[in-house]
Amino acid sequence: MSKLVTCIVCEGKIQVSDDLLEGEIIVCPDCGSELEVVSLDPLTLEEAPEVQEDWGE
Amino acid sequence: MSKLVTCIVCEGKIQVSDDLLEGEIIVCPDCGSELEVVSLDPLTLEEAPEVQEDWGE
Amino acid sequence: MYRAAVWGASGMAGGEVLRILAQHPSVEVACAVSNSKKGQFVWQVHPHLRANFSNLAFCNTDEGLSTAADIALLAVPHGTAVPIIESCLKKNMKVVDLSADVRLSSSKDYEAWYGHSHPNPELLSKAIYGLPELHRDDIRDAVLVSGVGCNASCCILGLYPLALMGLIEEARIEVRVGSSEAGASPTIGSHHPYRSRTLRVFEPFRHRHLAEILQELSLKESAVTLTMSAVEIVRGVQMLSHIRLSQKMSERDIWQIYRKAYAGNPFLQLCPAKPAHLRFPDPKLVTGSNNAMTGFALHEDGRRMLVVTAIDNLMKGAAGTAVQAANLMLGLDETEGLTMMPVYPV
Amino acid sequence: MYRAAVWGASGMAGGEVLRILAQHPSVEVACAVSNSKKGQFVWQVHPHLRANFSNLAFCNTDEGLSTAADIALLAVPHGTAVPIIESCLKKNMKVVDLSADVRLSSSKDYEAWYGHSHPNPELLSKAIYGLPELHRDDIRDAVLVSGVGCNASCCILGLYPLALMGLIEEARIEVRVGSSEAGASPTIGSHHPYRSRTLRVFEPFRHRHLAEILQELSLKESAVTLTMSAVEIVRGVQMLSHIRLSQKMSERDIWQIYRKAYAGNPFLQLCPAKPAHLRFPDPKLVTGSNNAMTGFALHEDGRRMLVVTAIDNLMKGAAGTAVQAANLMLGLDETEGLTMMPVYPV
Amino acid sequence: MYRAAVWGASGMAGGEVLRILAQHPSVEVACAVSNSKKGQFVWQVHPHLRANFSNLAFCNTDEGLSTAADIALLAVPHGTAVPIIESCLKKNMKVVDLSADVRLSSSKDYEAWYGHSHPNPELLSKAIYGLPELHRDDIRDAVLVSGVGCNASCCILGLYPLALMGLIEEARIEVRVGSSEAGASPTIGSHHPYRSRTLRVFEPFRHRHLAEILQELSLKESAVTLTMSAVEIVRGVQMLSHIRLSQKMSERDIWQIYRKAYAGNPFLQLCPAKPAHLRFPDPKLVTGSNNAMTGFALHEDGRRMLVVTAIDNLMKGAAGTAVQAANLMLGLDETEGLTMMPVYPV
Amino acid sequence: MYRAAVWGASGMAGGEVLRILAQHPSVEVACAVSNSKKGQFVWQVHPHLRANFSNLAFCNTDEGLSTAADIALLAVPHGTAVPIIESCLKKNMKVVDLSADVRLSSSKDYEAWYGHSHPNPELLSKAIYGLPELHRDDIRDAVLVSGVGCNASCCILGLYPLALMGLIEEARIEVRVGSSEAGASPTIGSHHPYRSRTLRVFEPFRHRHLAEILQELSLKESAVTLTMSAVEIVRGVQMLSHIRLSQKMSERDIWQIYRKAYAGNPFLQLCPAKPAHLRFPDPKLVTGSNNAMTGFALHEDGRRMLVVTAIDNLMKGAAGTAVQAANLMLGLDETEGLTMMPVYPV
Ligand SMILES: NC(=O)c1ccc[n+]([C@@H]2O[C@H](COP(=O)([O-])OP(=O)(O)OC[C@H]3O[C@@H](n4cnc5c(N)ncnc54)[C@H](OP(=O)(O)O)[C@@H]3O)[C@@H](O)[C@H]2O)c1
Ligand SMILES: NC(=O)c1ccc[n+]([C@@H]2O[C@H](COP(=O)([O-])OP(=O)(O)OC[C@H]3O[C@@H](n4cnc5c(N)ncnc54)[C@H](OP(=O)(O)O)[C@@H]3O)[C@@H](O)[C@H]2O)c1
Ligand SMILES: NC(=O)c1ccc[n+]([C@@H]2O[C@H](COP(=O)([O-])OP(=O)(O)OC[C@H]3O[C@@H](n4cnc5c(N)ncnc54)[C@H](OP(=O)(O)O)[C@@H]3O)[C@@H](O)[C@H]2O)c1
Ligand SMILES: NC(=O)c1ccc[n+]([C@@H]2O[C@H](COP(=O)([O-])OP(=O)(O)OC[C@H]3O[C@@H](n4cnc5c(N)ncnc54)[C@H](OP(=O)(O)O)[C@@H]3O)[C@@H](O)[C@H]2O)c1
Ligand SMILES: [Zn+2]
Ligand SMILES: [Zn+2]
Repeated sequence: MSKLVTCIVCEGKIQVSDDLLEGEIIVCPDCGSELEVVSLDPLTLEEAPEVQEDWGE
Repeated sequence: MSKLVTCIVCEGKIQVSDDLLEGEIIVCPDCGSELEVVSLDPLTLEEAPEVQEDWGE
Repeated sequence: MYRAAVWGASGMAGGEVLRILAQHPSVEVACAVSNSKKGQFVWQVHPHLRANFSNLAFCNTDEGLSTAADIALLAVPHGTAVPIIESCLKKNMKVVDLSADVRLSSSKDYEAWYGHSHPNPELLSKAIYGLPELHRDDIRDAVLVSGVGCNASCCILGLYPLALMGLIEEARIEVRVGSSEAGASPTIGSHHPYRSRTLRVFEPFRHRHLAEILQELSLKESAVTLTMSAVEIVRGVQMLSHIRLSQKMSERDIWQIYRKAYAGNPFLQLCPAKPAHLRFPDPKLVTGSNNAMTGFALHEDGRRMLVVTAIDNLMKGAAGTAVQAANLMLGLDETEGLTMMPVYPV
Repeated sequence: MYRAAVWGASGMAGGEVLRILAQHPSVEVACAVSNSKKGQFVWQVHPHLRANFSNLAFCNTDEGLSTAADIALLAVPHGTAVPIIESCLKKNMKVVDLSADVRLSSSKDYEAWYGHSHPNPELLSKAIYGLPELHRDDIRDAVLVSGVGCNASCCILGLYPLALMGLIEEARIEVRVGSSEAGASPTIGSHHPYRSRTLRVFEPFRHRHLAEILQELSLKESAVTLTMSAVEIVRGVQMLSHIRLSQKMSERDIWQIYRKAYAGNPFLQLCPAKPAHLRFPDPKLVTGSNNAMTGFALHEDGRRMLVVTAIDNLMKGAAGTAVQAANLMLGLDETEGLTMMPVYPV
Repeated sequence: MYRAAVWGASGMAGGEVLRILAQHPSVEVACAVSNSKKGQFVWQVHPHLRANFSNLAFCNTDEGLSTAADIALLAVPHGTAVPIIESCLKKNMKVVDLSADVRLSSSKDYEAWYGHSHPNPELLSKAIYGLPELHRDDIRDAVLVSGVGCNASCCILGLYPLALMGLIEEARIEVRVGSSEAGASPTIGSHHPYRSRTLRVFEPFRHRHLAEILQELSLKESAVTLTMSAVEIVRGVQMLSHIRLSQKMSERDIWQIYRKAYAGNPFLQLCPAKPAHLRFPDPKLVTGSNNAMTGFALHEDGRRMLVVTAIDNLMKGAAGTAVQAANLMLGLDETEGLTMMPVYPV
Repeated sequence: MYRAAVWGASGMAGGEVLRILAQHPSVEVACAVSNSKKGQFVWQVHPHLRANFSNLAFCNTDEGLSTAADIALLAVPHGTAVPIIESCLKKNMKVVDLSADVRLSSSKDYEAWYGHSHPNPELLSKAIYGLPELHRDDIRDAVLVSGVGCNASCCILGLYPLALMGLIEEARIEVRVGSSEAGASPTIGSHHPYRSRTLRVFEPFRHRHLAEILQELSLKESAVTLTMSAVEIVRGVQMLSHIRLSQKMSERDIWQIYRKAYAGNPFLQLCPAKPAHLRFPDPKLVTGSNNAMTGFALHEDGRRMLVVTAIDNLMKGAAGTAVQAANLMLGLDETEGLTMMPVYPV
């Protein structure tokens, strides 16, 4: 019910469910990048723009 | 090789060796008081004056 | 392995529940509920837990309610726990509610202290106040146990030996608290430039936790004031109680009273009287542990007394005591998962 | 320009005297005495003063005594001031002694609190307790004035309005202190890993400063306890006094009493009752200034009262009050050189 | 007496402008503008200013614009200053704008660093970068002066002597900042439990203030990285610059270069090389003052160098420098109102 | 149950060894050696350990040497370990020496960095540098293992993946340290008023720990500077390394390099790249645990890189790593007794 995809930032393995949807955002548990599924066939990921909480100064 | 004596401050039990000496200082592990053995027969303890490290202000 | 559902898992107390359960030998996390963080990994909110929960994500209320679990630990804000308690009980989960929703046994008291009537007073009569040191046996048999107020538990643990003997004629209680007590959400009062190194006296005479203290110690409000100050620590509560005893006592008597009351309570520790700098406990000494330390001094007049107690508010004052209660409810040894050493100095 | 000899100039309070005099419009530093640092530049010990005293070096006792000056400010340890006082008076200098050597007017009290008889009891009858708020006129005419205990002055300033009216039946005083109070020499208790973030209760019922408090407020010891805690600040003293009033009062009455007592005292400030978070003063609000802030709350029973006062121990609690007294002794305006703003937040 | 309108008066930098003006001998506060606090007394937001501004209330934008004033000091957020500048200039007020709105002289640079085109590029060519140490004469004649980035001013003051000589081949700059830098509004990052004792590296290579640094030091971005860390202080900025010099230098040379560059700048101080613990400045040494301290060490290879500079971000990094510029614009002595001593230790 | 003799047991690192062993499943404390505290209970010096060692008293050197033990852990000052090592080895105890006495393998290096020749160079060739992440197999077979410098281990753990690949052309290393690093004895530098909130740059270019770093990473001194700063924490070391890579790299490459190097090392953790505020590790996240966290960022030019590593100096930087090595030497699982969770926030 789940498969592995490779993170485009760190090449870590991401477990995703089989019913992945186009436009879905997945998070790489290794590097934390948010990746958008821009196409399913072939599976293509893009880094999603980051929405930041205010941790700077 | 050890016996129990009763602390005069807190009534806690203090384990002391059998060869306790007059003038010896023992410390109660419960209340921390330093007790001087002022006589052995009968066993008589007195609170020893405290030497303080500098923890106040 | 028992399974625990953790509610309010994105919060300060909820994070501490997770920190404990990460190494609990007999209880594992069934789900971590947070509506605002749903879908995020737990480590995105609690980065110190990443090695332990690398793939656990927060779920929302619906998912939480449909996850099988033996017990639910609710670390949600006061006033929001009752519906969750009701749902969990219906699903035959046991519940420990860290909020104040079921701490008072009298609905009249609840109304007096919280300013509105209780939404489900039946729960109040069913719930046990979750301090094992006072209600160990009742907790073992309970399905619903309240958590404890962090300030309240500090005060109760320090004073119950005297209260049991009817010795408290008057108590002027000072409580000093760290910033984690107020939870994970920023406010103007928690803003670092203002909160840092503050000595902020924010309640002169009373605080909601006083209700629990009076209930558990069987004291009258007219005999007690509770002054609260925020100080420069993150974790930690310290109580200083200036007591007027109802009768003249000797130091030896007081030792016996505390020793007897604390016997058999694995997390309660009495401070030595000497050396003097160790007589009163500093919260620094219990950081990260489930310990509660108490020290006292009796005035030479035999009637005035100072009692000081220190706990880590997130542990013995919240998550630690909650897990301790959960252990009892699940038939486990009370200390399971709670024997971590204090970290000192820090 | 008057000339002031600063003794104990390498210490914590002495450094603060120098910081004040660096910008005093009418008083300049004649010499800075330190035997252990003799010959070193003042800025090697007090690097923050480098721009102001780029070439001033510490001198030793002999050099200090042979330097012409109008007034001597002694920031030397308790027990070492008397011979210096004697020498300075002989040379017709006026003297403000920050130590505790001449704070008590009764040699009997001195012996009781300090454990040995006073080496020169005549000085005790000559010296004025150097709190201008209580002894302004006497200070103007004095040649010998004591400084104030930092904890004592905080307590006295907060309580004298009530004491003057005979309203204090009982006072349980909590004092919280910063680390600069203990001076410039390291001890195990001031070692950062242990001192940092401590909540160290180091005196349960009394402290030497209590002698001054009782003397200045005309209170009996049986009515007062003084509990001392070290907390995570460097500068600052905060007093919380839990008072039992001798008669029922209204809030309005208390306002009048404080307002009247504080009138004409340029450094005393009353806190507003609202907003609630400003009711009690935080030492953060007076850091670096000579201000003393006081706030209070009256319990609804009209008998219990909480008074809170905050000062900067090095300023109003030591060097600031000493210079204020020196100003009066030299016929200057009391506030000269002392109007610096508090630095907040810091 | 000149009159200054203070905008953003409820904020962190605005509060510091008020703290300075409270004792400025030649400039008084005409109005304190805050829309969100309009009608409240200034001391309700800045309780440390109560004795100085007991009756001053915040006014709103309209009231601010209709209050007569010689100069306006704007401590408003980046992106909101331009319309206020325009209105004030139209009313013939001079303006010092502490925000970043007119710090860059090139509109192209502005667009590159701030991500959108500047709303009024004419202002950029009119405005002088408000660091008197670099642009004293231009500021005297200006009607519009920018304030300085706190991190930027710390870096520029520490490095301009080397930059003027073309000596900086590469600079790896570390900046450590206190929590007051981020202003008066709480965020998750300023929440005390998380902000307290943090060592939070929040920018690895650049920060918007780098734009000002490059502009003022005439450096290329490829030669400079700027790493930012939040540390446990409230006030203070410290720069550590690891420099690769473009040619081999001797320590003597460096001393001459700094001495010459700093001459005539009343707030710039060079640290001694010995004793070693005073070689590099700690922000602790400048707290509450307008001082900037710089120390350096040259590696034995003559090419590697460490330069450290410390300021109080609210003073020399914001309000202090702004008032210094205002003094120049009003024809006053540059140091008026700015000679307060640092408070140390604190 | 194995038995460990703890030397320097009254000190900061020795106390942490005891804190770990208090709950170690397979190793117990045979004796706690301290000459200055001989006869005192361990809890009089380490009050947080009272519940665990209620009756254990310190013994002196002679008693220590005559106590049977499987392994000795020496937390004694640099320069005092060699004779203890010799005696223990003679008695067939294994030894882990936390001091710097046997960290360098070359006696020439030792002389260069420590300024005098080594008293027993044979020990240097026998001893293994006690970082399991680099020398796991050798440690398993060793009878003598050195502990690690706290700063050194932080730097080595953060950089060895790059060093192994020969990627470090230049490293400018910043290390920030807490006050517990300097041990349990007060000094003027550790005096709270001065140490508190300091940003004290105490070494511009090198520090003795650099010797270990160069040795373990096979780097040349000319390529590395090490700048040391004391900051306001008690526990914790943080390294920031500004690296110039010897060749252009992609972020993906760096991930692979670190992932591969860290695989199989139970205490090493890589930070996520996102969210940005978690990219670089704060020592707050590892307090009280044996974890080492590393995060990095690669500049867009592919040559500049920032690596940040955080550890608790008393755990992974001293006692934790020492026990980890001892576990290996005793044939135990490397992680035994070392899996305690970090305490966060604190
Ligand atoms: N902090 C302490 O020291 C301490 C001590 C003793 C007891 N407690 C008790 O523990 C509880 C939590 O305190 P805290 O300090 O951890 O607060 P907190 O940090 O603010 O956390 C509150 C948690 O509750 C969740 N929550 C908020 N609104 C909710 C709602 N309407 N329904 C369900 N969940 C909701 C939040 O998550 P989402 O918004 O993401 O859902 C968050 O996870 C409180 O009842 C407090 O009295 C705290
Ligand atoms: N710190 C406060 O908040 C505070 C507040 C109120 C009052 N005070 C009083 O101010 C005085 C100084 O306190 P401190 O905190 O500044 O202490 P400190 O930092 O220890 O300084 C003591 C000073 O006295 C000098 N000194 C030591 N022994 C001396 C001797 N036998 N004769 C002459 N000078 C000697 C020392 O200089 P050398 O050894 O170099 O000569 C040093 O300059 C004390 O009496 C204290 O009670 C302090
Ligand atoms: N903090 C520092 O260390 C520092 C250093 C150098 C420069 N600065 C600069 O100083 C400025 C203020 O910074 P701060 O730290 O003081 O921030 P702050 O504490 O957040 O204060 C901002 C002030 O601006 C006002 N304000 C907000 N939105 C406004 C708007 N749209 N129009 C007019 N006024 C508005 C606020 O008042 P109301 O919302 O009540 O109107 C508040 O008084 C910034 O531009 C900053 O870059 C600050
Ligand atoms: N603190 C850290 O973060 C850290 C990190 C890594 C490594 N280390 C290393 O661990 C060792 C101890 O450091 P520490 O910070 O714990 O120092 P510490 O707090 O000063 O403790 C030193 C200990 O050594 C004992 N000692 C002193 N002189 C001795 C002698 N001549 N012979 C035998 N024992 C002696 C002391 O006890 P008695 O005087 O009572 O006998 C004390 O227990 C040092 O070698 C240090 O480099 C420390
Ligand atoms: Zn990834
Ligand atoms: Zn006892």
